[in-house]
Amino acid sequence: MPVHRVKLFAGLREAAGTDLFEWEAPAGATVADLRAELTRRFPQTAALAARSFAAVDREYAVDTRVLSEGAEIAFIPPVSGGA
Amino acid sequence: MPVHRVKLFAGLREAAGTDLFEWEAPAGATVADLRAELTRRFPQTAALAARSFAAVDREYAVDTRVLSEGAEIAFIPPVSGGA
Amino acid sequence: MIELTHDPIDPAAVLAAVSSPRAGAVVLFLGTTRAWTDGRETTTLDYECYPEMAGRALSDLQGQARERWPLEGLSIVHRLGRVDPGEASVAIAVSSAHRDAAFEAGKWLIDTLKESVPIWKKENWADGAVEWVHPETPASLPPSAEGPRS
Amino acid sequence: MIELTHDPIDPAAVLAAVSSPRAGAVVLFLGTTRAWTDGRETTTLDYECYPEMAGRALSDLQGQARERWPLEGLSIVHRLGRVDPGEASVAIAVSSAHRDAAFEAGKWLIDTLKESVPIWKKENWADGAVEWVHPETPASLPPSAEGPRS
Repeated sequence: MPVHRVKLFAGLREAAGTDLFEWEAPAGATVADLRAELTRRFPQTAALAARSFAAVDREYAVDTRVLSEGAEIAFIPPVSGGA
Repeated sequence: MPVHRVKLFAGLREAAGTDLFEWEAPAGATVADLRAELTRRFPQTAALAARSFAAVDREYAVDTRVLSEGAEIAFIPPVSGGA
Repeated sequence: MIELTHDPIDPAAVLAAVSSPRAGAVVLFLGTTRAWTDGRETTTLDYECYPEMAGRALSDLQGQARERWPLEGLSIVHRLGRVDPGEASVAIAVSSAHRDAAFEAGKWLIDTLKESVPIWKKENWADGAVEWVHPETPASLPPSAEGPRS
Repeated sequence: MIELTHDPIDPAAVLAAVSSPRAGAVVLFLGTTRAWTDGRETTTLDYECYPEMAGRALSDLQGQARERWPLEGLSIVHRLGRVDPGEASVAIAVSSAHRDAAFEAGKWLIDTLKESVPIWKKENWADGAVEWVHPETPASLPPSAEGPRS
């Protein structure tokens, strides 16, 4: 099974206590499955994870997107640059 | 009869060949009368004078405005500041 | 800061003039004349104004903008005399708690300045021609006037 | 010029980067965090980003803006790391032949940057509290995404 390494940032990183989490995902796992796994592993991220978007290979990805092996994956909590 | 001293600027000044013209106006003369007099005195200003606004005491004035003695009067050809 | 000046405009000074601890947004506009217009080259520009009225008109614009938007700082500087193409002839800076007000006020100020403030530009063309710029006028009096032209 | 930098932003350099003989208008936006919010004081801010994606997102914004408006120059600089309130955390400058395009593009760039570029701000409050800022999110994915969130 592919192992995904997922980057976490800002409040999501602090809630999880790590800037990277790994998940040995079943084939066909989606962004939505990954979010569920993040929340299961780090329950204190639940509220913010629900409001976060995934990025796959540095682009925002929809929740139905299937994770492919070797892709660069991150969770992007609501952004606050620009002021 | 009151003597009005009228300031001219930019293309209007160059067309008239002077930055100031004086007019001994009949009582009750208006901005419109002043424009007619300007055009009569300096026919080469006619086209631009028709497109110019009058200013009385440093504010734009309508054509029906009656000129009062001692007011500061100017003709303002279309402006082109700001770039 | 409201200024009609023969000196080059320093954008840093215009920005500094609107700096405020209560501002979250600053918008600066710089207006310049391009060297080339439809294949014709401008070598220099000359700006003149009706000084007493232009100063008053700029102050009026400042007051009207402050009535319409919650601004912290507002600054308008316009060049007079000889200006080279590419140099800023006008700078407008506004600061506000929020950016919508700053963008709207900045846009309104330059639009209204161009319509109503008695400043004129003379183009000195490379082919030797000299030309005062007097754009087609709107049918009604500029905003600061007492009413529609009869 | 697209830049994510730990150094203070120099507005003059951002303006210089969009200077063009074909530009008649330059619009510069500076965004700052105010020291006081509802009676509460911020002592400092910390900005972080997802560097690889933020750089790409800013380049995408630049490309999209150039498709939508006829721009001559476009520059975006965002601070990272420690920033004091009142210092600019972001600067956006655009230049264009005409001012409408410059104002519209400047406004669109800061609006879209704030919605979509992966940069985050941490408020270090004077009362000792520390807080990542994660605004309420819109229901749909940011503009650069492939489609609406399921």
